[in-house]
Amino acid sequence: MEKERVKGILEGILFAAGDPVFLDDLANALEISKEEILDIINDMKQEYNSTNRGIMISEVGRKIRLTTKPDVYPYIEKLFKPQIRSQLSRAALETLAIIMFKQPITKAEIESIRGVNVEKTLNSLLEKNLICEVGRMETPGRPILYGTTQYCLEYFGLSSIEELANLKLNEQGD
Amino acid sequence: MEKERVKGILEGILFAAGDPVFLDDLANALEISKEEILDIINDMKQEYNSTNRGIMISEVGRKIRLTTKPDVYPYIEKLFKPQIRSQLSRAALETLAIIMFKQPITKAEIESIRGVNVEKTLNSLLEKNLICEVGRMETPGRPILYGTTQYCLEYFGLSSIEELANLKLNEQGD
Amino acid sequence: MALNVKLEAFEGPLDLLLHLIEKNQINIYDIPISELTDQYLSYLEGLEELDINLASEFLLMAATLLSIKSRMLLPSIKSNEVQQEECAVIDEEDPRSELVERLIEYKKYKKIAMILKEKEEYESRIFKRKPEDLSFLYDDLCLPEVSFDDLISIFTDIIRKKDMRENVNAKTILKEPFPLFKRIEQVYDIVVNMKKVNFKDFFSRSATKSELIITFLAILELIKLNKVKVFQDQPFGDITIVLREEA
Repeated sequence: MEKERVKGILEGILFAAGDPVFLDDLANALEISKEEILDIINDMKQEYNSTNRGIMISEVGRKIRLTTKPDVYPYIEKLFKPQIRSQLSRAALETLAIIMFKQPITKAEIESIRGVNVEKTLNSLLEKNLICEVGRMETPGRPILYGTTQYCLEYFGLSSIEELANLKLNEQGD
Repeated sequence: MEKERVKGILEGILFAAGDPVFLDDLANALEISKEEILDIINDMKQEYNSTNRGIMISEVGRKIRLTTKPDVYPYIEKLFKPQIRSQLSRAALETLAIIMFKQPITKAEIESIRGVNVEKTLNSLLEKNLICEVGRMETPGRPILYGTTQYCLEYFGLSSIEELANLKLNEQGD
Repeated sequence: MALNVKLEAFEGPLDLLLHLIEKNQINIYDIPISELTDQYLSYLEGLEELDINLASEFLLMAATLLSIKSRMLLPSIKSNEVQQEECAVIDEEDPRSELVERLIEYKKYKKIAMILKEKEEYESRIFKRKPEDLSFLYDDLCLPEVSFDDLISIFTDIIRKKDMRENVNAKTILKEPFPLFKRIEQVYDIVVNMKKVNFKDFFSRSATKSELIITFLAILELIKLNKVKVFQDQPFGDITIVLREEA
């Protein structure tokens, strides 16, 4: 396939995915080698550097992703300020609540419940030591499973995860 | 602000937003006129046309959005197996077409054009948020008047109903 | 005439009439009403069974056609010279004119509906991006103000919101929310942790229908795999799930 066309397809795939995509998966979908893809991604990095672009491509581990360029954030902030303010206090809490009652849970599952990309929120909760990685799911891609930390449980007055499991079932029943 | 920079910021904002963003909000955030933005968006449309791009920009109603290009679909399908949304029935499409061009319109008027009862179809369109009640007619019985929603334009990817009218006229031309 | 098409294939009597007009290559402005009426009626007769709800609209049109036909048969008051032109021109006197107007208008919307269908198909092949959670721009999560009860109510809220959102079309790609094998693991873990679980506790009211189904399948699968067993103390009593000790 023509190189320029590969760039277009890569951009489309990464855009639709939202999350980082494994290099291997991209290679499979496009039926070209990983080396070729990496080569093309290097080209794309240059192109995204241009002033008229607001997004960029980068590698995280063995995954490739598209993200907003940091210098656009002031405008995003300005545009979404009212919405962010109102969703703000809840956004992080919603994610935390989902993890608490559905743990162990993957990022994809949280996102399917909340309908938004929660990558940055997860990082912030990890930083605050409210959640932690509790394992990996044994599926392709081995996604990380998140759970609440002992600190978080104690904070909310729970002695252990069993107590939560108990509570969870009672709460969810009628 | 330099035009190329505006393009970059627009791309970044629309990328982060995911959903279509009101033209007015973009104009406010960038502190330039709506006309200038529309002008720049037209430029961007040309640029996204290039083979090495997999996304495109379009107007839906009074909103602007970024989406993948349709020709990337086979690859996205291969990689993510996206759920195909259910399509509208012919009855729903015909009813919508009438409401689009004759709004605000009552159920009785729609029925006299289609020659069939449209109660169920209207309910399903209301549920899908494609139409809404826009008022009542000041006649005996005060029948409900229906109109299409902004979401309806987004659903069909239409910039406006006029766009559709033009399309139709062109078709009739040949 | 082969009548192998079902009534349901048509969106209504006007649609059926347009079909007959197109099939017979009739000039819509000069409909041979008697011929069309015969075809329309024989079409309705050819149907083995009539769904009364659906058919009433078709029967109403049959009555209209017959009425037009009878009016066409009435001797014209006009002189012979004008009568010849009359066939090609629709004026107020023509009993067919109202029907023709309706057909033309309906045809217009039928055409727009087809364009909408194309647009819909096009849209189904393009994707939006999942919106970014932008709350990190104002990172001030303040725990001291939050209680455990708050978390519970937040959780039930979002699950409810999610159900509402799922009713609306979204073209964002969201990953399969609840793979069966994952739910099997979860259910198993819960049973392992709690030793004994009430069956109905697995089915929260707030869960989506697909989640409920997946959970049910997961329990069945675990029973089949001999990982858990279920028992019921009395008929219609609560069903309890317990861990089957490994041999």
